[in-house]
Amino acid sequence: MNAHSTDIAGDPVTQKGEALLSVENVSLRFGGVKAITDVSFDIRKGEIRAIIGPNGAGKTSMLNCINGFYHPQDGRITYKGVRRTRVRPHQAAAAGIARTFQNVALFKGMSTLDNIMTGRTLKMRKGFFWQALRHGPAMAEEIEHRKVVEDIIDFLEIQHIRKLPVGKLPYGLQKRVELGRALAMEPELLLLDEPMAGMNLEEKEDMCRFILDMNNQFGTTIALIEHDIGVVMDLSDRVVVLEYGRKIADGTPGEVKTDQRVIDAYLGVAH
Amino acid sequence: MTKSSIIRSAALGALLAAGAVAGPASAQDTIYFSNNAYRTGPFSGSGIPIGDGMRDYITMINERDGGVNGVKIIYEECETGYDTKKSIECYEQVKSKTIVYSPWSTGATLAAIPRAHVDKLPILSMAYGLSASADGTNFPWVFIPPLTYWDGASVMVKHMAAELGGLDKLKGKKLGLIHLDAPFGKEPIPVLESLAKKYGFELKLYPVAAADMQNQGSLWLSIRRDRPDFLYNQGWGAMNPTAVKEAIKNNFPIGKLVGVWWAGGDDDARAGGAEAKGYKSLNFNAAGQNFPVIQDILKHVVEKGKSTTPKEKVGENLYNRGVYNSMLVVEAIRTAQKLTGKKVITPEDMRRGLENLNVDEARLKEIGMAGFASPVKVSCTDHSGHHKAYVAEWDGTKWTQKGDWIEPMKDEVRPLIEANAKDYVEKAGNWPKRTESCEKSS
Amino acid sequence: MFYREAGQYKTNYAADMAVFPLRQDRIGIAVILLIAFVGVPLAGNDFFLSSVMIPFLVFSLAAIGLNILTGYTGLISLGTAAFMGVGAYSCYKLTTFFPGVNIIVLILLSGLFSAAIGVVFGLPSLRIKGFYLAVATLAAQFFLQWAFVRVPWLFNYNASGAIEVPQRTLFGLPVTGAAATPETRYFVCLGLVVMLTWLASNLVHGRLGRSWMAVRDMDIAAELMGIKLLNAKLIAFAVSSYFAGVAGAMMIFLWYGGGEANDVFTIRLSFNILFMVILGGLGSLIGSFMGAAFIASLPTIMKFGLPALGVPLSGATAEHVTFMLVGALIIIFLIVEPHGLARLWQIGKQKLRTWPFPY
Amino acid sequence: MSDVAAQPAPNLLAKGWVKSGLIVAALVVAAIVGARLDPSGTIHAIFVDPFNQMAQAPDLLVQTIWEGLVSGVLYALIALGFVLIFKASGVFNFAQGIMVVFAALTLVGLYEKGVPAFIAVILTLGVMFVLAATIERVVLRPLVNQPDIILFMATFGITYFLIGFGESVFGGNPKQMITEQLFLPKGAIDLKMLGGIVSLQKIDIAAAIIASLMIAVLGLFFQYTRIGRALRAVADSHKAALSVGISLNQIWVIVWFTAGIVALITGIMWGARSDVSFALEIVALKALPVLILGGFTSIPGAIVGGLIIGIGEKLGEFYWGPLIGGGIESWLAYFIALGFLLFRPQGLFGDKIIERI
Repeated sequence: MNAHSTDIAGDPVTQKGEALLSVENVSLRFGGVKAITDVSFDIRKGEIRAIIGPNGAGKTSMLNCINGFYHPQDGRITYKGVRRTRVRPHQAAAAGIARTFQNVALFKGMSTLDNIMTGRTLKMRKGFFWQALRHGPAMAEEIEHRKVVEDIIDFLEIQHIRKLPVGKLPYGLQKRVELGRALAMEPELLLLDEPMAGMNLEEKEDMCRFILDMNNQFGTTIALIEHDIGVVMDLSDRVVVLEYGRKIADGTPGEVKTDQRVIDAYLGVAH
Repeated sequence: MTKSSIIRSAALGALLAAGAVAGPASAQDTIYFSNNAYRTGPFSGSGIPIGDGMRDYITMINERDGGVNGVKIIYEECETGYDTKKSIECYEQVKSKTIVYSPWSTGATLAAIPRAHVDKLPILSMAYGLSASADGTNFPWVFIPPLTYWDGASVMVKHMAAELGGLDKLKGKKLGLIHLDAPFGKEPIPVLESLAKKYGFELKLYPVAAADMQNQGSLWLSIRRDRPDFLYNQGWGAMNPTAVKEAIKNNFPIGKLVGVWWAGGDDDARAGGAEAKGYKSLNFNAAGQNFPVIQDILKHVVEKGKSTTPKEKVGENLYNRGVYNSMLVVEAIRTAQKLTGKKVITPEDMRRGLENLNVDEARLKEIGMAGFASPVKVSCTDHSGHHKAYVAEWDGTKWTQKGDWIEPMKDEVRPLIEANAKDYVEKAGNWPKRTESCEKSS
Repeated sequence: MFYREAGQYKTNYAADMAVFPLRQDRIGIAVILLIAFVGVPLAGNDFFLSSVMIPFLVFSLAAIGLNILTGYTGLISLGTAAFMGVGAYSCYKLTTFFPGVNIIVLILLSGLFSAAIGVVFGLPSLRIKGFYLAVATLAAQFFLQWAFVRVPWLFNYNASGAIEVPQRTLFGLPVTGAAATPETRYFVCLGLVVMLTWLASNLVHGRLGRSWMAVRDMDIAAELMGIKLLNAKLIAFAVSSYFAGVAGAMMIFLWYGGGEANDVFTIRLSFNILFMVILGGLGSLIGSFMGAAFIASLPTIMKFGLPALGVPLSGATAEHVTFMLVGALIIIFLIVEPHGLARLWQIGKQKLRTWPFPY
Repeated sequence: MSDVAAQPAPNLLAKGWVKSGLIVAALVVAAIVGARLDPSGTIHAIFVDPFNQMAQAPDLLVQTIWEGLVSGVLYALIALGFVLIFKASGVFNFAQGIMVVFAALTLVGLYEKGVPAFIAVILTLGVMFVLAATIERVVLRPLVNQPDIILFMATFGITYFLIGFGESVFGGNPKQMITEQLFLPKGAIDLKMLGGIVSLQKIDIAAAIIASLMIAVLGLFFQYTRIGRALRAVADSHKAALSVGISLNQIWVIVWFTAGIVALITGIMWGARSDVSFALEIVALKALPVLILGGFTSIPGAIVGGLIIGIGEKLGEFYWGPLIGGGIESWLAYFIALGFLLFRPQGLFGDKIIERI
């Protein structure tokens, strides 16, 4: 892991490819409360991009804008060259944006397998009629996607909980299942909201490994919110720092670490 | 299907099979009669006095006379709560045992009519049920004496004419029909519509949804606006007392509000308090205790503690109606016994008994019912008889007869009945043709 | 001991994805079907078939319908009875227009009308949630009930104002109308229920079922999986109403033999079916059967079974006791096992699986 | 992370109003045009004629509104019972309707057994308290922390139980409410106004006054007493209430008992208007559209919702009902509520539906 991070730290960031998603001058308000003010940054293809900042900085709101839960009042979001500021969440999903949540948003009444299978929803085509019969084409399709899901289960090492309802799993495993569900969508852009919150060191290491492998093996672009600065510095190619809904820094981990405003924000120096 | 449900069902099946075996032992000299009672549910206010009247009359016959010609009647109730689902259950349960099915709700009657023609079980729906079933040719197994709702509506029009001073005075008048917004409530509409056309009065409809039976405010505002000269109330249950109260509240002349016979409960009128004096209702049985038959019931049943009715409630209108219904059953049994010469009769015999029922003045006097009811005669083709009804008036404490017995407009009603019976039979497809022959005497 | 999965290896995904992956379960189902198709008609008398089994089957189907909506998709509906009514009246109109067409086909078709109406009343579900939606479905209940009485065309202008079920035959055997024997009606009901249950089971185990459950458990995340919420909800409304509609048509044509909305398709019935679903187990098809057996059969057992056993209960008292008992049992069951009879059943199976060595 | 919940921004709300305003304006224009084109047609009958009627007989209009007002007050009373319980325990109490019947039946039943009227009232209150305590002990306590739907179902169980229990104790036949014995007024006040007579029933006036008094008392109770503050604390957060040392169980008993008192008063008022029977239970369903209109947690919402539903359905039935044969009152209330819901999914006064992600 460390080897990897030192490896990319040496690379010039621009080599990671063109911008997959760009956020320009986005502002979001709830009534009188400003959640995000005039934030711009971009996410390049194939990179791991971290969004950090103190509590209430607007990080989750930013992700919510990207996958269409919130619609910013001002500014624009461009994804794959198409302007899609007012996209609906399911359209974002269809465009290849997947997401995990800070407080696990799994389907608690369903098994691990079914949870991950929902990730395949968009890839499944067989209509109502065949589903009602559950034989022939519909079954063939189910099996085909089941195979993909089994690969993901193997990748995340959760074979043993395959058929258990996720509501009763320990938190760490739930986070892993949620990652699996996002992965099942074969996303181009994966938004991870504090994937390691509440985990112990061992679980965090596992999760880091999965994130890096995902990025390496499948070439998934990843945007991630994380509080553990150490993890962020190790994992990410570039970091954007928000505070009170404004961007205060943007750059490689090394650059950001030394930025005075970031240090102030984290140490709580009065402005 | 699930395992547990099967086990449950199997257990139940065993239970019920046991019940069929262990049921009331029908000795040689008994006749079994099951009545659908509704002593529970939102309509129990009417169901309780009716059920008590029916039970007490039969008990009285058993106690006083030792049964009908020495054959005791085993009277049992099947509780329906005025619910059609439970009524159908009751039908299935009693169909092989009872000599006559007494459905006690329109829904239950409608569901039973086709079944009864297959199972060959007579239905006695006394002045309720399917009006068209008065056509004995098409409905040999259904009996609807002494009159139908359609007769009732025509009696209402005649009553209106009598109040105004002649049928010709009806022209330009307004009759309002307050009715339960359900088939039962809508029954009088076709007859009233055709009579309205014929006599030149206007018919206004005021439907009351079942859910709004106790919430009639806006309806009575419409009545205030339209100012009908008379109101006919085809209501049931909690709708009736509410209507009486609303009429008083809205200053509608209470004497112009006439209910169908089911709107003639003592509790319905009592709800209006002193101001309900003058409220009217059609009726075909007398209220009160001043009849030998009621005195006998008091003597042989109530005073011996064999009734669930308190003494002062005996003789209330709906109680007496129950008595009347049981009288029809007993007289039909008697007729059947006479026709067949058997003591213990079968449902098939009972059908003949009902079809040849003829309770004339003399017979009424014999059974202590002189002045209690008008004579009833049923024939092979006419399963109702379209008998007279009278207008009862609430005097503040009890129902009294006001004016004479009124003959329904049979010539108006009968063609409608035959047309509708034909329609019913045609739509049913493969309706069994009447094979039961008519008695020579009738 | 007997109920073990040990030694049963699944060699392909199809076997693993079967609805009943255990051999014992498959045998169990086969036995149940055998009892249902052979045992019950042989052993039961007319009363048992027509007053216990047929109502049980009809309610089970309606409960499955509501379970798809409430149990699987998480949308509470208090209008099931009205949708059943749509099915019944559609079937009546269809058989009037096409008297020659097989009545079973018409019963199945009539569900489509119910589905269409269900979709219309399901439209507010995108904006309205939870109990608010439950109350909104009451609009469907009361409006449709009103319409059934007010549109005489629906009941063919019958003077009785009710559906009068005509006789229809299948291979010369009367299926509907009074001449149809309880056995025939039972077999038709059973056939329809088994087939539709199979379809429902397929749906809830496939992509659609997963979408419904996803909407139920976390609608925001479901949308992120690319599930269109309105579509998923409306399809749930459609499928649910379809089942309810077929159940309604069966109720009138194969059980009641006639009837009208104010009498049959009342709010009471809607509530009863909701009881069945919740008591049986939300999100469980087997639970729907259990709930239906419980709610529909218990009063009948109380009323006719107890006197047969010699427990003296007058009709009215039995009715009161039944009400109190059903009320108390609902509460007791909710306290003991809020996930319904189906969960109890599963716990029982789990115990059986490890019996006699639970550790 | 942002804790700020998603809620419609003010401009969206404004857009909603603009949209509905435009729809109304378009309808009005269409109506006027349509009515001009065809003075005896449907459009005329829907959009012009009812208003003509209102103008021609303003006394009837006033009377209609009064009737609506009174039934609205009564709906609101039933809804109030729901709201009290929902606020404090999060239970959607389906049994409120049957509690109304049960309370009234107990009162009348006791009176029939020879208990003087006012002692009967006190005894009935005692019965309602026992009922509340029993429900808390037997139903709520074992079901604490279960999902809403389970508690909702449990109240169905209570409903069934109370139906059976009430009928077996008091019998199912309808009973007369003991209005005079409780010194409730009878008769009517006829006001000559607007070229006609508007008749106000004294019992209705009494109902309105008593309902207002009760709401005022409840308001004061919530505002100024220790228990009232505790109740509000529970409504805000169970945990918060626990942390300041309030026994949740006591609160529940008190809330259910309060709902029982409301039920008794409602039962007396409805009973005086028609009679006391189990059919009243069906009327209680009308409280549901009132609830969705007013919001499940708002007492003012229950009042305003009740009045809107009451007046709306009476006006609708009286002026527009005849166009489609009348009797639309049975469903109109639900459609009025549904119409409002489409613009405000959380009800008029309900807490905002907050979606946190």
